[in-house]
Amino acid sequence: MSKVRFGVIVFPGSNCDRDCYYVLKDLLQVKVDYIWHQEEKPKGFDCLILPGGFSYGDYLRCGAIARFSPVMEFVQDFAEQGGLVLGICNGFQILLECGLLPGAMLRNQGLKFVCQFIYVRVDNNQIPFTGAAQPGQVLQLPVKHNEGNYYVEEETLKEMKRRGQIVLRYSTKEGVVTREANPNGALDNIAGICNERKNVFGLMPHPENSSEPILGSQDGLLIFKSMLQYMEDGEFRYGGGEEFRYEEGREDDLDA
Amino acid sequence: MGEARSSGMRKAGRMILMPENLPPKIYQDLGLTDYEYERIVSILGRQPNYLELSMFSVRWSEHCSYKSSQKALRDFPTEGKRVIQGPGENAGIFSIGNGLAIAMKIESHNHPSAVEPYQGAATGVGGIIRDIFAMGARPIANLNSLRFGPLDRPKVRYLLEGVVAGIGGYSNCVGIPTIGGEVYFEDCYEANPLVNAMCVGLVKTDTIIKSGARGIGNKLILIGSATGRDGIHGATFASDELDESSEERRPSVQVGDPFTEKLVMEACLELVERGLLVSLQDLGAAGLTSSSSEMAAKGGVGLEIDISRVPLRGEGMQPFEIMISESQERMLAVAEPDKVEEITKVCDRWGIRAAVIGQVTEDGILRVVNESQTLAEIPARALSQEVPLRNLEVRRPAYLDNLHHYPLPSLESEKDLSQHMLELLASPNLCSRQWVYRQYDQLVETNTIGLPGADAGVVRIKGTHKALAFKIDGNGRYCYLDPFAGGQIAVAEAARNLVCRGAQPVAMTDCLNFGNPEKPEIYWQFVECMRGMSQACRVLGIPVVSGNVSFYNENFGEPIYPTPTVGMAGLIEDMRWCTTPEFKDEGDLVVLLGE
Amino acid sequence: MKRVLVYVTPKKGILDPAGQATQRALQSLGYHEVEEVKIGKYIQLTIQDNNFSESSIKEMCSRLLANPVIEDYHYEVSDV
Amino acid sequence: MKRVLVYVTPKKGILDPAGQATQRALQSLGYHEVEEVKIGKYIQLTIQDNNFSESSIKEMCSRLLANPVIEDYHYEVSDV
Ligand SMILES: Nc1ncnc2c1ncn2[C@@H]1O[C@H](COP(=O)(O)OP(=O)(O)O)[C@@H](O)[C@H]1O
Repeated sequence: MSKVRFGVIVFPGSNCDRDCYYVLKDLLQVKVDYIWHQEEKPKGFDCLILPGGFSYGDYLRCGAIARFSPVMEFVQDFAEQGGLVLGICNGFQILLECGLLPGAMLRNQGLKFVCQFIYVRVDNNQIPFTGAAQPGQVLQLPVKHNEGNYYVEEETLKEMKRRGQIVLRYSTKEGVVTREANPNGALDNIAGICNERKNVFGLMPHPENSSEPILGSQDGLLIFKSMLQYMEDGEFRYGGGEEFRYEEGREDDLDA
Repeated sequence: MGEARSSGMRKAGRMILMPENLPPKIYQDLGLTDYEYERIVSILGRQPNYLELSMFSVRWSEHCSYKSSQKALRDFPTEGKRVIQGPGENAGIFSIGNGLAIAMKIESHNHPSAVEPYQGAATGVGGIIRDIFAMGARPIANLNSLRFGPLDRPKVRYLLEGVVAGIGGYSNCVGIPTIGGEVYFEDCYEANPLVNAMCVGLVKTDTIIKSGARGIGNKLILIGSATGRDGIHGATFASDELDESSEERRPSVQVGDPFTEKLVMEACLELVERGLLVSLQDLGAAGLTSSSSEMAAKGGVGLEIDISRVPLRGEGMQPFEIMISESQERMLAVAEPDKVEEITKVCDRWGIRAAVIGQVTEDGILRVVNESQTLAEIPARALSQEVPLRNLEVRRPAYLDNLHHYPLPSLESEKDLSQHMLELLASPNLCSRQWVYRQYDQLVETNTIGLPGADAGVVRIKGTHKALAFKIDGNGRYCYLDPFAGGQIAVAEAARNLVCRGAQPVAMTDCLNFGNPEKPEIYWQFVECMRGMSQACRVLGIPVVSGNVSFYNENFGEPIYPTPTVGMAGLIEDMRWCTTPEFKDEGDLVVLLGE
Repeated sequence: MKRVLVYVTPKKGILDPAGQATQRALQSLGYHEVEEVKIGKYIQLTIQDNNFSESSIKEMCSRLLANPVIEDYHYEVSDV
Repeated sequence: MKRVLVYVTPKKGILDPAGQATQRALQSLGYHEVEEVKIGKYIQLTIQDNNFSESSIKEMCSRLLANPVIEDYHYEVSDV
């Protein structure tokens, strides 16, 4: 059994915590424990997951209250020391609110909660969370959210692109980034981003809800497997360079 | 036992039980009949005071007491080899083997949804979820059945949008997948939409908890939100004397708080799992009055509630307001005194309130006190179970004769046929429902192996090979034309939908939406529907484990179509046997079964 | 042009879960002085002068912008 | 007691999907005079006098009540 130990943080109102736990423990059979939001100094974790759900009911703004949970200082330190932090949906929103990732979430363009399977294209497979993917690989994952309309200032976006921080984008099944493939109006079809250092990753789709064939897709497993593989390899063999060159991916003119 | 009152105190307290100078016939304003009032006087052996009268009026309301439907409901077959809990508890329970069982129930929230669609539907979902975890079961799926007027009216669109968003808003936040439902549009529902919510939960057979209070001296604990003036009905404070406050202070529309529900649910499931509770009950219609009298009556004990210990949200709340408030996201539990500390700790950890508000007593009396002052004393059993049942008249409605001779327009040419086909496919009653279920989280809990869009939703049971299919069905039009056959069809259709998923139908719950039962024609529809459903259940061997009745679905005297909703569960012994509707391969044979 | 500012607030006695959660969050951030938080909507309308009427504003508020069953509203008009 | 009214509005240039949808809804209800709608939050704080300070209010706003990436805020203080 792998030595890698995952921690799934439980905020009041998290509801995909159990799902993440199940995937890691029962499907991947790795060590995993819950971390209670009030814990200030959890010990012995190699990767942290901020799960989906509705922390604090998503009242005020998604993730706004959760980011002040006592455990979040630990998460910040952990990330600063290079530890892997994955934020899924509400977890992603929390990472945005606390500044570990750039940008913010607006309400879905359609103003409705959207639950459906979509496709995302892996635009950067050089980070610890997508290392198991082929360049440009298309994953079928579900989204389910009210506020997944990613926004960031233009300047920052340019920087993020230059550094390869745009990791997943909504696309067609064939991997073409089109307006129709975008379920929520997110800027540039962005579905997942990482920080400069590539050790903090947030995505709106739910890999934990699509990790078994019987659930319609097991593409989500790739995210968890990548993290595991990265940890087991024990070295940072990804995304070192300053300038990131995206593979030539097809893209309809989104501004048209 | 330590805190049982001395008889001296009780006598002193009783002084204030003397009726205040209540205006004559105030009970009528509270919705009680002359006969019911006489019964109350004879039960108490004296005149009731205002608090007691309020408690009787809400507990003996149709909604809580089933006084018009109880007799007819006895017709349902409720027994079967899998049935662990039939109707009468917060939810019905049936066994699925492996030491596991399923709790399920439907509830209507029609009227609140007509007034405030988002919150009405949301609080309906909240209520049914509490019914499920009140049994110690973890909710694993939600379904809903909706009826609206024709979609070309803006008001109807507003209702539809609000209801769907409210259902999603609540279940998504609590984290329960919504795996199925149905929605139909028809004139008769225009002003009176139907919103029926169903929830199912998974429970280990040895941790099922029930509502009957037990153990003299055990503590009564109120868990969850503070009590406000929510849902206190206008009719309840019609008298001049008692109505010092403005209507504004008494909102009867409730706002749901799914975040608190999620915390209350997790806390309660943890308390049950750790064996810290003796009994558990949710607070729904008629609030503390209803839940405490049920808990006492079922356990054959009395309960004493000290209203000064109930955490309040509203300022200056009257005792009767506290006793009948329908504030959401609250649960009532009984526990041994030495477990209270542990219970408080668990609730604290989840960030919710747990207040000891009273205790179990020997005398079978539901006693409401304010510190040392007794405010009400009512035999719990009488309040909970001795409502005078109504004998309602039945009369076959005249409209049936006309309808049965209705000339059906005939289809003429082939061209007509394809035109009609297109019209049918485009009809709001047949087109894709994706617009609806896309707003529901269908996937949380990673068990949904049959998504909405096919005949029934399917969830697998982790740790076993089993899966369960659930379906909710009803057809008001059929029932309007022939309530007996319509009732049969509703049951049969749900069963067929389950079979199409490879599931064996094993248990049913229902929600009976009808007009005003005091009209003999409506009551006839009700009785006939029931007969049809019961017969179908018998023939198919499907027991009814729980249900709900919603009467008075009318608008300016125009009743809705009789609309029973059937929620059914089917067991799939091996999830690999679960089938899907689509044609699979070219060249496969297509076979039509049946006549 | 007229600028209309509409303030929509939860009615008295109606549960305001967002306000409650925010108040608790402020408390736990150390702002113990915060006694109560209520969260409502702040809507800015820009309206053509020639068709402006107070009665339409009231209508818009009660029909769409606020839900009178659970919310109160008030508004202010100014020229821009 | 102090009453602090906080107004949180979408930053200039930031998409306001709810505002746009409301504008369209008002138009379709026949209020063609409505040129623009912006929807923000209206937060009422009740604060104890003795611990009141403007700098804490600013902090509360920028740390929690508004998200500076997408929102602006302003506030008003009064006595109650
Ligand atoms: N209100 C709803 N909530 C969730 N799912 C719904 C709802 N209405 C319809 N559905 C789903 O849409 C699909 C088609 O609905 P319907 O036409 O009513 O099914 P059927 O013809 O099998 O009775 C079903 O899978 C059903 O579960």
